[in-house]
Amino acid sequence: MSLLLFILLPLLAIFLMPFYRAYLHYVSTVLSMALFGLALTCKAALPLVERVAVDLPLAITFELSSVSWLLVTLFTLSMSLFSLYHLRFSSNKALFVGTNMLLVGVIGLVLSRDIFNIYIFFEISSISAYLLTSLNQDAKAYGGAIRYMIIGAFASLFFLLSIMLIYLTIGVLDLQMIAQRFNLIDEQVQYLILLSLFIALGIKTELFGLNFWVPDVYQASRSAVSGLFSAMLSKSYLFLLFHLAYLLHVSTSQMAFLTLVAALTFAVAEFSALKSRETKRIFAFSTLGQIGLIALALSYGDTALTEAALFLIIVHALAKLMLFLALDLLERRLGSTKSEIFARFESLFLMAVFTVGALSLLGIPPFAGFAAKLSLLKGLAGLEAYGAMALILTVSLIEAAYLFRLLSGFRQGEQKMVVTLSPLERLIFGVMMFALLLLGLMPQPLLALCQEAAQAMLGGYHAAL
Amino acid sequence: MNLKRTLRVETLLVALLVSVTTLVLMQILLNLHLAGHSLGDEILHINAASTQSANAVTSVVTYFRGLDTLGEVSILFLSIFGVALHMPRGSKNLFSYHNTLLYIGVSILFPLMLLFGVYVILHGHLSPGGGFQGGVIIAGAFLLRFLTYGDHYELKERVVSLSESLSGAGFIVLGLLGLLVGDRIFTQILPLGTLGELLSGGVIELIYIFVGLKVSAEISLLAEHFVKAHNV
Amino acid sequence: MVLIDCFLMLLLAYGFGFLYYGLYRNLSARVHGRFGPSLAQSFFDSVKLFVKEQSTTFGWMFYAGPIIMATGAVLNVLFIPFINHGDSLQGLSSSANLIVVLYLMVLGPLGNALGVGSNGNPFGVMGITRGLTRLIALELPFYLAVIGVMIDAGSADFSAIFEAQSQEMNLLKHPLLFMAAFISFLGFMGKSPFDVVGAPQEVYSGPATEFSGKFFALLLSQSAMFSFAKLLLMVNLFLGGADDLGDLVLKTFVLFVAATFIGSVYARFSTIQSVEFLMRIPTLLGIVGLALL
Amino acid sequence: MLHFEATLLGHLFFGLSLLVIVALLRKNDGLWHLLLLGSLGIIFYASSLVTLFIGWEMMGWSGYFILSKTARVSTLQRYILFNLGGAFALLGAIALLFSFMGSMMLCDIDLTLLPVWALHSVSALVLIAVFVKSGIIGAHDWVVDSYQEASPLFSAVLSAILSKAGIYLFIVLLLKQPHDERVLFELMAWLGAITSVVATFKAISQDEIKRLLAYSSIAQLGYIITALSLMQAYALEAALYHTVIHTLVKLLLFVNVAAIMAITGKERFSELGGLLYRVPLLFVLLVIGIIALAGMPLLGGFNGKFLLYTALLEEKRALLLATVMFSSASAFLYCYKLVYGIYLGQRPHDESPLHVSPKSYYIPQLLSAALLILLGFLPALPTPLFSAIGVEAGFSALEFTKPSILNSPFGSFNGAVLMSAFGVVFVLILGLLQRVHSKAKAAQNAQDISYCGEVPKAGVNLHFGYGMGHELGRIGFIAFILRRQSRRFWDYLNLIVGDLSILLRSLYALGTQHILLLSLLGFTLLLLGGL
Amino acid sequence: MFDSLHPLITMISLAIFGVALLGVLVKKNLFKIFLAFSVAESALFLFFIGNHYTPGLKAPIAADGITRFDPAFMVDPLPQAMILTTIVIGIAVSALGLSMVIRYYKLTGHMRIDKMDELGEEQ
Repeated sequence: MSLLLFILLPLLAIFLMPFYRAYLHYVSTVLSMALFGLALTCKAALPLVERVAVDLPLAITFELSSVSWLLVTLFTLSMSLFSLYHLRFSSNKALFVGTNMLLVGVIGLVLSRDIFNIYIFFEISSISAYLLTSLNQDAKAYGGAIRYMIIGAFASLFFLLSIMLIYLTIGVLDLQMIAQRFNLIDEQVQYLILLSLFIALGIKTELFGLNFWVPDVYQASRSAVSGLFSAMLSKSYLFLLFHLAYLLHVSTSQMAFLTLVAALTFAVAEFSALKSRETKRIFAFSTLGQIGLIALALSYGDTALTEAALFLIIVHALAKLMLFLALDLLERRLGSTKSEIFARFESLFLMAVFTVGALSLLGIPPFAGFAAKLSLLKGLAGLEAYGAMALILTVSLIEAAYLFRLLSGFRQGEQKMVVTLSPLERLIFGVMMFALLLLGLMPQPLLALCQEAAQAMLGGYHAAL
Repeated sequence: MNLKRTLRVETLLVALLVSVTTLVLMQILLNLHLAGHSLGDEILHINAASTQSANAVTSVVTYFRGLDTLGEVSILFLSIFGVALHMPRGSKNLFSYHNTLLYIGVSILFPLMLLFGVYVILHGHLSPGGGFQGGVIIAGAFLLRFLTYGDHYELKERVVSLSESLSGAGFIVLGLLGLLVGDRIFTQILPLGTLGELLSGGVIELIYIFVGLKVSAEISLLAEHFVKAHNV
Repeated sequence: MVLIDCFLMLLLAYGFGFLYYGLYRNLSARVHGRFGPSLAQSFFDSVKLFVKEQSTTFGWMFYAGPIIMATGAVLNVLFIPFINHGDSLQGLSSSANLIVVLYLMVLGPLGNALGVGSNGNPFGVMGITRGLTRLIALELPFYLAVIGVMIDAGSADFSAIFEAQSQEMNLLKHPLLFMAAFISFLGFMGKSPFDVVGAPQEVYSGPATEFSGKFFALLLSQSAMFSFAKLLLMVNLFLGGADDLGDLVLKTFVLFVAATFIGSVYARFSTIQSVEFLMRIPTLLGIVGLALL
Repeated sequence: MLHFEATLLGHLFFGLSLLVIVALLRKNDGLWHLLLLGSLGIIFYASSLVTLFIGWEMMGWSGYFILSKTARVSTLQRYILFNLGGAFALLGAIALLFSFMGSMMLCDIDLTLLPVWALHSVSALVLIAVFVKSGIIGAHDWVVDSYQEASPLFSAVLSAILSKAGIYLFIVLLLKQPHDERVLFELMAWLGAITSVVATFKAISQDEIKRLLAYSSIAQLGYIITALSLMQAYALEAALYHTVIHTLVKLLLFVNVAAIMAITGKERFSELGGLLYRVPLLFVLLVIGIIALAGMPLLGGFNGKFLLYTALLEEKRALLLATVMFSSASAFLYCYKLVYGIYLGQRPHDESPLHVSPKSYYIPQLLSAALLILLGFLPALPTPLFSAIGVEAGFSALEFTKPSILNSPFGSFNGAVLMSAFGVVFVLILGLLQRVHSKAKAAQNAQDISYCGEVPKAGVNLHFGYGMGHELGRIGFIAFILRRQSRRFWDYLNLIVGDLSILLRSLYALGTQHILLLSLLGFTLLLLGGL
Repeated sequence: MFDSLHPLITMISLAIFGVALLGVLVKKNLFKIFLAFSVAESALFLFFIGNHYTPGLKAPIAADGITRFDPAFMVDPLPQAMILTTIVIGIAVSALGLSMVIRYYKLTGHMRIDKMDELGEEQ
């Protein structure tokens, strides 16, 4: 058993693509489910640490801590659902390569503990994201992809700069060792490194000030792909950003700055969605909002809040993936993603899917989003962060305004197109809805996992405060 | 030249910002205290023992940080895949002229370049060079053919994709074999040999062969796609 | 025993009611410089109407309306004690209190309103609406005064209210409250300037428009009793109640004469005027009175 | 996640819900209504704040989905935004409580431990939730439209049950807890009273039946809120009593109106009238309903008001009491308008034939009418229950002698005597009138009137239902009340937020290079700032 | 003036970096923007390698005779390996970007960054 299997197996599957060109969707499904199973079996052995080729300090370290296990499981699960959804469609090379590479990238991002190796996965995930964005091959898709690419290249410049500075001043690449010696270097350089990392990862994490490109990219991509971005890509960077922040023991004021940025991300994105008429953009804004919320929780560096944030990551990934997949279904049938389409179809099942997804996003019981929001608020209450609580509750109302505006579309419109779902689609969406409901009613098991993960993620950070 | 017209206010402002940024960066970076002791020094010390490769850079690329290289190869693959996707190979070559001198020159150069490419790949652990460099040289040979032969010449897709796929898979299998034979992934599973000989360095050479094969196939493909992007 | 008591009270109320009604018509005629009808004219009118052979009805609700109205008046009489002590002439007042009586006063008009509404005449309903609108304004100062009285007595029971006035009647204790209540009382009695509801002389309209024959007779009778009940209420609330029958006659008479004289010299307010007037001066008086409490 | 506990208060509220929802259960919406009932059960039996909140939200959105079958989008948006606003305020209060108590269980809450500012905040937040649910003026914007556009039977559920959840919430979170919050409660008392006045006048000026009923609901809840704010045993009894009565009354009235709407297809006073002799039973039931609604003696409706008045008297809140009594007196006008506009007066000329039999609507009405009469006869029947609830909430027990006598610190009355006296007198007078030797000639129809000596022609509609109450608009201060509309404020807010949204959205339409420029600018500024 | 060439290299590479950034920020042609990114990356490579080189040391390759690997006077091989990797990544990104630009040009007839308005609310 090796952690690298999570990376090598998809890569192998991609490289061997010429041998089963016509069956890529099956391969993708089997592979992602196998990886999901693999992830599940790893649970007993946590935490797993693996060094590639040689020993420290030279080796590239991979670590499957409770938190990265949680994320890897989430990513493989999301990928499984995504692949299952695409089983109905014909084998698509670009989709296969793009999504599996994305999986490799995001798994690498959360597993790797070597800054240069992280850069490699940073690029893998970025380039596969560019590729996925341009999948539709029309002017819109290329417009979005090019925009994405330019911004991504800018981010990678800063990431590169910070890696170079780290190696020049510290002389090591392993995160743990960097963290040990980080305080020894010149303060100005420390600050420059942190700032470059913030710019690079902030762009990728889609934080306020650096996230103005996100709705365009989501709009340019296929809905299902946007779902994958929302469920996997942004989440992995979120993890990375805060993992680094905790590891490098950023100062309290810097964390407060992150809190501010996160709050702005949340509020501005939710406000922006209010009047939008393009569903993909609305969901993109909602994703930004939720990321802001998660970042807000993480930026306190508190166990309870980190637990809530991790729970929210999982719940949001599931809900958003479900919403985007359902939107993809509609987009394929109705040929549009404007919010008017909600008035143009007839399907009780899809209506239920959208409703459950929206309610969960909003944090309305009995769905999982509520358990997340509740633990978040509990955590904030524990820290006496009343301002943040007020912000969350107020902005949630804005969120409710636009999500319910979407839902109210169901009952308008005259000529409705009957949309029937295949049994497999029903199964996928049914499972996701059930999961959201179950997690809402019985969040304790997952919360317990999240708590364990939160402790692993924070490491010694809290003690340092 | 009308300065007013060519230099807009916006440009000037951006230039101001960029120069401020650069100056601030410069101010910090000019006072950089470099690390006295870095990872590389340790690599140099254990290089002989663990790889028996004369080229320490090669041992880093293929052995110590083989995973990075695998990622890099994947990125290259991904990007070439994207290029192929966005610019499907047309039948028309951009350089469809006939030049006898070039034709004869390329006929002579092509095998030589191939040979040189293979040499560079195989001697990656002994001298500067390796899979990437050799692969690009080989691809350069094919580029020359595209420049010369016009519309008639095209790569055999099957061969290219198979070599690409198998070499990539080979790299990974080699890594996985480490798990089976040795104790961890990407470890040395072959005898190290003696420093300076062709058959030395353990897996390094094998990896570079795979990389070279992959890179040559991919870059050739890249060249072909750009050369024949005429009628997309 | 209670039944006899009740019967006596009803008899008294009926007699005094018509007597006062006749007096009212005489007195106001004198004020206006006329002679006016005989004292018993109203009583004769009602008897005549009772035996009238024919009357128009618009269905059972129309029939039931006056009955409910009369029932309300009778209940009012029964639940307001005539005498401020002892067991006689107390009726059913021990089973109720001031708040119940205040609300019972609206029950009759409601029944009437239903009856009036069940015919198609818009003027009847117009009268009802006027009445209800005026009621809104009438009640506010009256309630203020009543609340003052109840808070002063510490209870809504009549016995407690009498008790609180045993030394000094509320008229002297809380003159402002009395004034507020008295102005409302004028309206309740249908006296000028608040008599726009019935507008008996000038406009052929008002709640009673479509009632004829025995229905109108019933309305007249209940009106007489109801008026007496209102007088009684005012006496009980502000004049300390009656010590005996003579006192009762005296106090109600004084109050009645005062109301009649004031009513006779004022011109009629329109609905809006009366509401606005009532909302200002008596309400203010009541609030000041409460503040002084 | 879910913790339950059976309390008398819960039994009372859930019993009412059960009564209403079962009485109104129809086939097509059955599932949603059962979900609603389930969520109400969760609320009323919750023993932890989280459980309570879960029920609260479920109630909100299951109501939304029932409403969404008939209501317009703007109404739906209003419904859900107000309700979620209230719910989020509640969530805020819960989180705040948790931060001080460290527990989510209701039994662990001790408001005396809170610092002053937290007590104020918790109370204010809970009050927001309560006010929104009860539709206290300012937060009532969603109520009227929702009631109007809901299906008639669901309006009954909304008014009879859902609005009471706020009352329950208040009792559980603020009333049961000892604390010394006074300022907000003073405010609340006045808000309740003012709500009842304003809503009463608004109700009078409505032309749609259901809007009138909606405003009347708001007004009645105003009384309950005022009663609750007194924090005293009899006031609690008053509030609970009034809650019960209002539930029964609104069940009766809305079902009655639903029946009318079903058989005539019309829903405005200006289109209705003169139905008295076509559906006499409905008329009688409605009369019972409005007598109870107006709080006149004889029926149960008086009891709640009586208790409220005496409680206010006991607290010596004279002005508050006067305001409440004033509004209660004004309520007669809309009560009369309700019955007159539908059943009395002349029939409209374009009257369509009655096409549906109203029979299926009788059962809930008869049920609640019977209960109202029973409560009129035995006003103190539920007193032991209320007393026990009061004791549960930490108040002293209520005085109880026998079911027919309702006691209060400011006097008592005997409902049985009142009722019997009314019955006896009514029968006597009826007998008298029958004995009189005089015939009553039946008029031909409602048009057969002496109209200044002329009989109006067939085309002249003299129905007064539409205009009734309009003259109030000419009275200064009532016109002032009628002109005030919180809708304008919310619309303005909506506009502002929408503009802000579009402004902020333009950030996301920035060109690629501008985004980069901003990032670089941020980088440089932060770099300069941090050095 | 300087102990080593490091300051000079830093200054030059940062100057190049700045110019490249300027190109990224003000040039309207997509092709030029991608080129500017390449230049910026190269400037970073220059900075890194240049700063890492210590005068007097030689390449980490056993050249003469190749019998013995003597780490004493060799420079750190790691940055070179890193730069090698990064260069390849840079090529990959440029290739992909340029192919997209070409395709975009064929679809829309322009490649100006300020005219890219396919996305957004109103279409």
